[in-house]
Amino acid sequence: MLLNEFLILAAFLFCTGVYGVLARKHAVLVLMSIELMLAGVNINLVAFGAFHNSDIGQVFALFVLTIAAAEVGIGLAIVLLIYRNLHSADLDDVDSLKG
Amino acid sequence: MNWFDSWALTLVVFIPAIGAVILMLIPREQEDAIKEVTLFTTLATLGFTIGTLIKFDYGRTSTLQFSVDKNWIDVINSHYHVAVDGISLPMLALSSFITVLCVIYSWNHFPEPHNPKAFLILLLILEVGMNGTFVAQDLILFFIFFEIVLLPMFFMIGVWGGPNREYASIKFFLFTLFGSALMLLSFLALYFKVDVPGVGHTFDMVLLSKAAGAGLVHSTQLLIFGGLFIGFAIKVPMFPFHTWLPDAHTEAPTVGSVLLAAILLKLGTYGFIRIALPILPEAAKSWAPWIGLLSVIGIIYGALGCLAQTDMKRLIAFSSVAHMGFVMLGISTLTTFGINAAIFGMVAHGLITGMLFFIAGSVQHNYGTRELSRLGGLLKQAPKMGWILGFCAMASLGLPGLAGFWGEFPAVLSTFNPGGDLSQPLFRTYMVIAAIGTVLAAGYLLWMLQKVAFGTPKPEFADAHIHDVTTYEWTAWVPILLLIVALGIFPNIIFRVTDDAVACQTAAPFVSKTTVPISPSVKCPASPLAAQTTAKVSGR
Amino acid sequence: MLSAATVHIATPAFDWHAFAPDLVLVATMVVVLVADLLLPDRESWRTSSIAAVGLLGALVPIATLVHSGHDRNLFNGAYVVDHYALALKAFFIIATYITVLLSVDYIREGDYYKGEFYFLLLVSTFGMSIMASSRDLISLFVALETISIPTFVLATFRKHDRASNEAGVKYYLIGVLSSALMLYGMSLIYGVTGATKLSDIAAYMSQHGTVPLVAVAMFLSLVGFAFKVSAVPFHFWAPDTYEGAPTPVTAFLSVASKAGGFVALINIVYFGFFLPNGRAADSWWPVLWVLAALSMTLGNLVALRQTNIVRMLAYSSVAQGGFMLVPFAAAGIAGADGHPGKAAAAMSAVVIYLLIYGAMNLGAFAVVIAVARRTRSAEISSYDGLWEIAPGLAVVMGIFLASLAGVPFFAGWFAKFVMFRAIIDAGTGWAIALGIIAAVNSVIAFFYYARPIRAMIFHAPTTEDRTPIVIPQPLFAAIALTVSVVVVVGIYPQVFARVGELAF
Amino acid sequence: MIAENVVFGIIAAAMALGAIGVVRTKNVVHAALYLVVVLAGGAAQFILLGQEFVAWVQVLVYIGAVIVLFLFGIMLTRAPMHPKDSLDNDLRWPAAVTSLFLVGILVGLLVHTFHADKVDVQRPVRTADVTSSIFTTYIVPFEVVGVLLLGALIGAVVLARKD
Amino acid sequence: MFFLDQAWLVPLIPAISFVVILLFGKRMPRQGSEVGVVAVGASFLLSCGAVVRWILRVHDAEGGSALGAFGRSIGRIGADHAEVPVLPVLHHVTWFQNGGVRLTAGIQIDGLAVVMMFVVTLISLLVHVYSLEYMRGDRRFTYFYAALSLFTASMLLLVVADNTLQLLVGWELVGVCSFMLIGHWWEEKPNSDAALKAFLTTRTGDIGLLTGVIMTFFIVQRATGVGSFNIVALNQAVSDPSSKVGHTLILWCAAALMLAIVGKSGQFPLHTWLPDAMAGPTPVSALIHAATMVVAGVYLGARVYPVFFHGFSIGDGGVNPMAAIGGITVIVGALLAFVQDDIKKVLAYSTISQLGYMVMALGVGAWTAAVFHLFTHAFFKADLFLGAGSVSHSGSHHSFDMKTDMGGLKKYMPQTYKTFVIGTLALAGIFPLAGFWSKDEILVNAGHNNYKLFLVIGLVGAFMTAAYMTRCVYLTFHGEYRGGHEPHAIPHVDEAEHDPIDTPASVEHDAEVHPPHESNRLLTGPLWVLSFFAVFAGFLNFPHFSRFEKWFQPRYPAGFAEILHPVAFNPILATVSVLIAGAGIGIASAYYLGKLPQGLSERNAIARAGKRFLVNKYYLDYVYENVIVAGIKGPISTGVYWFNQNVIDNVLNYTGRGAQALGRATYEYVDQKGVDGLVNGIATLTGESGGEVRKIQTGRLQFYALVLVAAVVIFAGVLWIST
Repeated sequence: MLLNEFLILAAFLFCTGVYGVLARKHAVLVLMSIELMLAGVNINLVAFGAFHNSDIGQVFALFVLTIAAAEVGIGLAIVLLIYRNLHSADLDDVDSLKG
Repeated sequence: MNWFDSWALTLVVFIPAIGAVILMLIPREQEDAIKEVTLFTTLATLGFTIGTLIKFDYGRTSTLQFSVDKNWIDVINSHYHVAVDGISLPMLALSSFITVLCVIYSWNHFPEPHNPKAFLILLLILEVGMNGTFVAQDLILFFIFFEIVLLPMFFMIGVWGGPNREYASIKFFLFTLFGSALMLLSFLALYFKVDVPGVGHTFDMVLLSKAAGAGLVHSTQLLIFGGLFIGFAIKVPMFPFHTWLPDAHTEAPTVGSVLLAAILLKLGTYGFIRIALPILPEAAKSWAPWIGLLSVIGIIYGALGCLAQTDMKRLIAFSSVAHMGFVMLGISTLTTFGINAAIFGMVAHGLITGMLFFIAGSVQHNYGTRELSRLGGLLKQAPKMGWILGFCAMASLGLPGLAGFWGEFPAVLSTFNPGGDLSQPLFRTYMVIAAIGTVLAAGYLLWMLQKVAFGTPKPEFADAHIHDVTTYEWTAWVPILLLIVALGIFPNIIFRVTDDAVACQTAAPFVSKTTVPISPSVKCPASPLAAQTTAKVSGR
Repeated sequence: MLSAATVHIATPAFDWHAFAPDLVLVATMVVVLVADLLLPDRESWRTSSIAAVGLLGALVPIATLVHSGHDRNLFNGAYVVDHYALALKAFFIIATYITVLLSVDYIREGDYYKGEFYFLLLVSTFGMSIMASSRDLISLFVALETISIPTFVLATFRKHDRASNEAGVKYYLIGVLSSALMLYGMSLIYGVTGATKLSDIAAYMSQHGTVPLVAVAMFLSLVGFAFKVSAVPFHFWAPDTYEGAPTPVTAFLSVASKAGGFVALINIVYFGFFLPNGRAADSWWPVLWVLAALSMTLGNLVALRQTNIVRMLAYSSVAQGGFMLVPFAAAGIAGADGHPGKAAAAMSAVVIYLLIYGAMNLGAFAVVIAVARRTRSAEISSYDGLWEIAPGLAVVMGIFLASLAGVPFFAGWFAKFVMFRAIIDAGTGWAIALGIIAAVNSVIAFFYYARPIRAMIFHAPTTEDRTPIVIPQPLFAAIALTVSVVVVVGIYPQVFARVGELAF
Repeated sequence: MIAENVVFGIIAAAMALGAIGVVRTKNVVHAALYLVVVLAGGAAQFILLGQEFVAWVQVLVYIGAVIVLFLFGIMLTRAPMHPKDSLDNDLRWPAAVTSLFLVGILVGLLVHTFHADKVDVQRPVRTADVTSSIFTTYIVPFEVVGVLLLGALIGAVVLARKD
Repeated sequence: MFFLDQAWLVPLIPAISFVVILLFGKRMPRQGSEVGVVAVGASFLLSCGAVVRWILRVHDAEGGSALGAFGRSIGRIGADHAEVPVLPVLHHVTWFQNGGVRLTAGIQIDGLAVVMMFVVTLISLLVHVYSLEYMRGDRRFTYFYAALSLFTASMLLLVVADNTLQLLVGWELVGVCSFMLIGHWWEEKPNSDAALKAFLTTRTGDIGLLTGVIMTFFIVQRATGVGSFNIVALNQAVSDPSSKVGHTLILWCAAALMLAIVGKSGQFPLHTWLPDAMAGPTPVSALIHAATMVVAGVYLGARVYPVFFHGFSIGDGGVNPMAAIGGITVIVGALLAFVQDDIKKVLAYSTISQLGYMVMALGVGAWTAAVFHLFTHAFFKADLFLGAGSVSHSGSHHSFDMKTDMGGLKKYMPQTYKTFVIGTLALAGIFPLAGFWSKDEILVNAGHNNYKLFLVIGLVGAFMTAAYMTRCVYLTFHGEYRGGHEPHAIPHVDEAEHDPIDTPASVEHDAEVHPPHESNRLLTGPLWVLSFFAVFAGFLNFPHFSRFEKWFQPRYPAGFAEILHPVAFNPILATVSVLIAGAGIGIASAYYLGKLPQGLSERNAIARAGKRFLVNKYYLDYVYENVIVAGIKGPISTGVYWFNQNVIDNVLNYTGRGAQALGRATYEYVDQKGVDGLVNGIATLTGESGGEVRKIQTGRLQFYALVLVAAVVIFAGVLWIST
C-alpha cells in the first residue's frame, strides 16, 4: 500500500477538523473537530510507524490519545462552566474581552 | 599606586549614590537634614574631584591616570575600567562642581510639588551618571552611566516641570533612548567587528582607540559610526535631532535645566571626542563634512529659532543648539585645535548657559512668568540680577575675555584648515557661516537682554516685590561667574590640560599629509600598540 | 492477542538523584492534596505554605545536582539533566514560588478552591521541570501538555466570573488547536526521520538536509511553542486571558508558562533543528525572524493603546517574547553561516533574558496585585498619584517598568543587551535589520511603560483616601525578592550572565 | 494487495464522509455519531496497518469514553438537536478557504515527499515491543502522563463541580 | 626703557580700576569716579613716558643723545632722512597652548602704538574729568565710570596688542563698552535700540574680523610653518616677496579685515549705527564715538597695513576697495551732516566723513597721513563733542536740537563758543590749525600716488565740511536763543529726561530756574586742553620738520619700510584746500548771513547778522527752510538723507527685522511644523497604528483561530516555495 493513501486521508481529516474548529459555533462541536484533527495526527503517526516498521509511532499515538482524552475532559468542563454562566455554549457569545 | 589613586574616581562616582541611599532613609519631613546630607555628599564628591585635580599629573595629560580596571561582566569581557585624562578631567570637574552649586541654589528654590527628598535623590543619582560617564573607559560602563542620567532627568522634568511637562519629559526620554539603542548596537558591532591586535574582542575604549578600527571595512565603519553619531548627536543635540531640547528645557525645573545644559548635553560631544573619533577614524573622516554641515546648520538654525521665541528659557534652550553647533563644528574639523576648542566650548557653554538658566529660573521665581513680552526693567527692579544676565549674555555671545569666546573662536579657526584631508573650501564655507552665526548670537542674546533687563517694568509688575539676588543665589552663582571670567582671561587653564590628550588620543589619526598641520609636533606616550596602529594609519 | 505475558521488560537503570527535583515536586503535590482534604475549609489556605516549602525543597536536589557537576544523560539522551536544565528547573521553581507568594492572600481572600489551586500550579511546574530535561518529541509534547492543561483550569479559576471563563476557553481552545498543529508537525518529522529523539533528528537532518516537507513540519511543530510564548500571530489568546484570569495566574502564565514555552523552543530548535553544519537552520531562521519582528512590533504598537495595566503587560509580554525570539533568529543566522559558537551564545542570551524577564515581570504583577487590593481596578488611571499614597510601591513599580523598558542599572538593560549582542554577533544584513527593528521597538516600548509611571508620579491622586496601602507579608516578600534581583543584576549582571554562560 | 486497498478505500470514504458530517450536520448528536464513524474507521485503519494495540485503545478510550463524554456534554449544555439557524458561524467561508489551502499544501507536500513510498502492512508491530518501549525509553513521559491525568481529573472536577 | 617695556601697565591700570569701581565704587566718597580719574591719569602719565621714551629710542637709533638729536634734527630740517631701523618693543608671554601651538599675549610698542596710547589716555582722562560735572547726579554714575575705565582698558589692550587675536579681544571689548554706554539710559527703548543697533552692526563687521584674524594665523603658517597671530610676523609674511603665501589668501584676508573696518569705523554702508549711537551720554560720544573706538578700524588698517597694501594692490593708482569706501564715506557723511538738526548728529556724520578720510588715506597709500589725521582729528572732534555737551549741559536744557533749543548761545557761553569755533576751524582745515596739516597731507599723498579722483573727493569733502560746520556753529551760537520757552516739551529723547529720581542736580538743571549760562571749569577745562591740541598738534608734521612722520612711522623691516613714502608738503595744494574750505565757510555763511546786508552786532559781521536773524526769527526760519530745500545742497543732501534713512538704514533695520521674521518662520514652519512635527507625527502615527492593529483583537475566539491557521498556511506556503 502506498504510504500516501494514509497520509492523505490523515491530512483530509486534519483539515476537516481545522475547518470545524474555525466554523462551528457550538463549543462541543468545536471540541469534536479537535478530535478530528487528532485522529488525523494519529493516523499519520501509526502510518509512519508502520512505514518505519517501528513501535515509536504507536507509542506516540498512544500518548496523543491519552492526552487528547484529558484535554477533552478539561474542555468539556470549561464549556459546561461557560454554559452555566452564560446560558449558552456558543463561542460567538464569548467576546467580552477584546482590544 | 596608593590608596587615593585607586579609589578616587570610584568615590567620585559613587559617593553620590551612597548619599542617595542615605537620603532614602531619612524621613521626608526632615528637610534640613536632607538638604545638609545632600550638600555634604556633593561637597565630598567635589572634594575628591579636587583631590584628583591636584594629584593629576599635568605633565602627561594624554595618559590615563587614576586608572582602575577590574573585571565586571566576564561573559562579555566588560570591565569596570575608570580613569581620567586631559579630555575627561575638565568635564569631570565641571560636573561635580555644577552639582554642588545646583544643590545650593535649590536650597530654598524647590519647585512645586516641593518634596526635596525625592528631588535631591534624583539629583544625586544624576550625578552618579554624569561623573561616571566622564570617567568610564569601557563602552558598556559608559553606556550604563550614559543611560543612568535619563531616569532622574525624566522625573525631574516630569514631576517638577512646567505645565507641559509630561510631553516634554517623554520626548526627552524617548529621543535619548532611541539614540542610545542605536549607540548600543554600534558598541556591540565594535565589540564583534574590531579585532584588537593581541587582545581580541573588547569593550575597552582605550584598546579600541588604539586599534583605531583595524580590520573593519570602510562601509562597516561608516555604519557603526552612523549608529554612534545618532546616539551622540541626539544628546548634543545636533540639528535635526534637537527638538526635544527646547521642550525639555522649557519645562524642566531650574536645576534640571542647568544640569541638562551644563552637563547632559556634554555627554554627547564627549562621546564624539572620546569614542566615535578615535575608535573609528576612517569613518570619522567620511562623516566629518556632514557633521560639519549639520553643525553650521545648527548654528544658524538655533539662532533663528531664538529670534522667534517669546519665552526666555526656550530662547536660551535654542541658543544651546547654536552653541553646541560650534562645539560640533570644532570636532568635525578633526584637528587638535578644533577639538580643544570643542572641549573648551563644552565647559564654557556649561557654565554660561547653566548660569543663564539659573537666572531664568530666578526671573520665573520672581515674576512668575518667562514671557519676554511681559518682562522688562529687570535692571531697575533687581539690578544685580540684571547685570549678571547682561554679563552672561555677553559671555554667551562669545565676547573675548570671557569663557564663551574660547569655545567659538578656535573652533571657527580650525575650520580654515581641517584635518584628515577634509575639503578646505567646504570647511571654509562653514567658517563663514559660523562667523555669521556669531552675529546672530549677539542679536538674539542682546534682544533678550533688552526685553528682560532694559526699559521699565511692565505695569503688572511695577509694584511687584522683586527679590534681587539672594544669599543662596550669590553662593551658587559667584563661583560660576568667576570661572567664566577666569577661563576667559586664562584659557590655558583648560587648553593645557586637553591639548596633549586631544592630540594623542583623538586627533592623531587625522594629521593631514597634504596640508601643513596647525600643530607641528606633539609628543605622545609611546605604546607598542599605538606605534603599530599609527604606522598602519599613516601607511594607508 | 496481547497474551505475550512473558515479555521481559528490562528495568532501566534509574538515576534517582537526577529525578530528585521532580520527585520532590510530585511529593509536594500529593501532600498538598492530602492536606487539603484534611484541613478544614477555613484553614485550607495553609496548603500554600506546604507548596512553598515543597518548592523550596525542590531546590535542594537541584543544588546537589549542580554541585555534583556532571551532566546526566538518561534514556539514551531523551532525558538530560545538565546545567542548562538545572538552571531552568531552578528558575521555574523560583518563579512558581513567587507566584505562590503572590497568590496566598489573593486566593485566601477570594472564593476559590485553595488546595487545588496550589496543586495545579505544582503540576504545571512539574511539567516545566520535565520540559527542561526533555530531549525527545514525545517528552516535549507530554511536558508541554502537562504545563498547559493545569493552566487552562487555573485561568478559569474564578468560576463565577464571566471574564475568567472567557479567559479559560480562549486559552484552552487556542492552546489545543496549536498543540494539534504541533502534533501534526511532529508526526511529519517522525515520519521523515523515523526518530523522536532530538539528537537522532538532528543527526538525520545533518545527513539528509531538509526537504520542503521537513521545513513545513519544523514550522508546524514550532506552532505549539509559539502559542505558549504568545508569539504573534499565535498570541491572540494572551491579552484576553491575561485580563480575565486571576492576576497571580496571569503572572504565572506570563512568566513561568511562557518560559516553559521558550525552554521547549530552545530544546527543539537548538537541540533538534540546529545543526552545526547549518543545513537546517536556513529553513527555520526566517520563521523565527518573522515571528520575532512581528511580536516585537505588534505587541508594542497595541500596548500603546491599552488603558488596563494587565492588558498592557500582556501586550508587553508579547513584545518581550519577541525580544526573546531575536536570539533564536540570531542563532539560526549564525548557524546558517556556520558559526555554532555564536548560536550557543545566542541561546545563553535567551536564558539570561528569561531569568531577568521573569524577575521584573513577576515583580510588576506583584505590584499590580498589591495596588488592586486597594483600588479593585487594573485601569492605568487607578494608578494616578500612587506616588503620593504609596511612594514605595510607586518607586518599585517604576523600577520594574523601567527595567522592562531596558533602562540601565535595572536588570532589563542587560537582558536587552545580551539580546542585541546576539543579533549583532550574527552580523549579517538580516541580523542587523532585526537588530534595528528591536532597537526601534525598545524605544516604542518606553511609551507605554512610561504611562503608568506618569500616572503614578506626574498625576494627582483621584481619591481622597490617603491611608497607606497594606501589603501582606508574602506579597511584600515577593516584591522585595524581585526588586532586589532586578537591582542587583542590573548593577552586577555577572550573576545571571554566569548562569547563562554555564547553561551553554 | 488490491483487497487491502479496497478495504482502505471503503473505510477511508466512510471516514471522510463521517468527518464532513461532523463539521456539517445541524444536529449535535448526529455529529457525535459521525465522530464515532471516523474514530472507528481510524481504528480499522490501524488494524489494517498492523498496529493492533493502538487500534483497541482507540476503540476503548475514544468510542468508550470520549464519545460518552461528548454526549454528556451535549446533554448538559442542552445543545440544540433541531436548531432553526445554522450551527456554523459567519467565518464559514474564510475557514473553508483556509482549510482547503492547508489541505492543498499538505497533500502537495506529502505527494512530493512520499510519492511512491510503500508501507509494508504485512509486518505487524508487536504489542510487547510497544509496552517495552513505553516502560523503558518512554517511562518518563509515561509517568508524567500519570501526573497529567491526575491534574486534569482534579482540574475538571474543580471546574465542573456545582458550588 | 621702563615706559616701553612695561607698557602693559597702561591697559592694566584702568582694568584694575574697573574692577575696583565695580566692587567698591558705590561706597566711595565720590562714588568711584576718583578711582577712574586717578587710574586713567596714571595711564596717561605712563603713556607720556612711553611717547618720550619712544622718541628717544628713535633718536638713539640714529645715534647721539636724545636732546642733541632733537636739536640736530631741527637743524637738519629738510635733510633727507636716511632710513635707520627702529625696532618696536616686543614682549610676550604664553597665553595658552592649543594644538601644540603656543599662542601668546604681549605688547608691540612702536610709534603707532605710542601715538594711540597718548591719544586714548589723554582724551579718556579729559572725558573722565569732564564727566565729573557732566554726569553728576546721574542715576548710574558709578557704573558710568566703571564702564569708562573698562573701555579705556580695552582700547589700550587693542592698541598695545602684538597679535591680531589680542587685538580682536580688545576690539570686541570696546564694542561691548560702547554698547553699555550707548545704552546707558536703557530705561528708554530708543536708547537700548540704538545700543543694540550699534553692537549688531559692528558685530556684522566682526564677521570680517573673525575670519580675517583666522586668515592672519594661516598666512603666518603658510610662511613660517607655524601658525601665529603675531602682527610683526604677519606683516613680514605678506611683504616677503619670496614667501609661500598666495596672493588670493592675502586678498581674502584684506577683504575680511576691510569688512571689520567698515563696521567699526562707520564706513559706508555700515555707518548708520554711529549717528544712533549718539543716544549715549555726550562724553561717551566724544571718547568712544569720535576720538578712539571708531578709529580702531583705522588703527587696524594701519597696524596690518601690509596686508591691505599687498592684498588690495595699493599704490598702483587703481581704485581699490579701501580707497573707494573711504571716498564714498567722505562724501556721504558730509552730505548727511547738512540736514541734521541735532548737533551731535552733525558731529557724528562729520566723524563718519572724517573716518572716511582716514580710510581713504590708507587706501591711497598715505599711511602716515591717515595716522596723522587720526591723531589730530581725535583732538578737535573730542573738542567739538565736549563743546556740544557743554552747550546741552548748561545752555539748552539737555537738548541737542539746534533749531528748537539753541541759538545765540555765544553770549551766554563764551568759552564754549571759542573752543567750539577752534574745533570747527581745525576740522574745516583752516591754516594753521591741526586739521589743515593732516588733511592736507592726505590730499598731497593722494595726488602724489596718482589717485586724482580721491584728491578731488578730498577737496569736495573739505568744502562740505567747512560748510556744514559753519551751519552748525551758526545755528548753535548765533541768532536768537530759541530755548527756554517751552522747557521739557520736547519729544526728543534727550538726557534731561533720563533721571526719574529727583536728585538736586536735575532740579538744578531746570531751565526755568536757570537761564543759559557758561559751564564750570570741569567742563571748560578739558575743552581748552583739547583746543590747544587742535591748534598745535598739526605742527608736529610741519613741512620738512616732519617729526610725526619721523618719530611714529614704522621704521623696521616688517613690511612697512618699502611701502611708506610720505611725500612733501605741496604749498599749492595747501592753498587750494584752504581756499576751498574758506569758500565752504563763506558760502555757508552766505546762506545765513549773506541775505542780510547790514551788520547788527557790535563785535563782528557774523554776529551782527545773527542779531538780525534774532529779530526776524520767523522770517529767517522760513528763509532757512527755503534755502535748504531750494538750494543746491538741499535736494542732494535731503535726497541722500532720504536714501540713507530709508534705504541703507532700512536695509540694516530690515536685516534685523528680517532675521527675526526669518527666525519666526523657521521656528514656526521648519522647526515646529517640520522637524518637530515629523517627530510628533511619527509618535502619533505609531500610536495610531497601535490603535489600528488593536482592532484585530476582536475578542472573537474563532477569528483568532482563523488568523492563526491562516498564518500557518501562509508560512507553510512560503516555506514550501522557498525551500
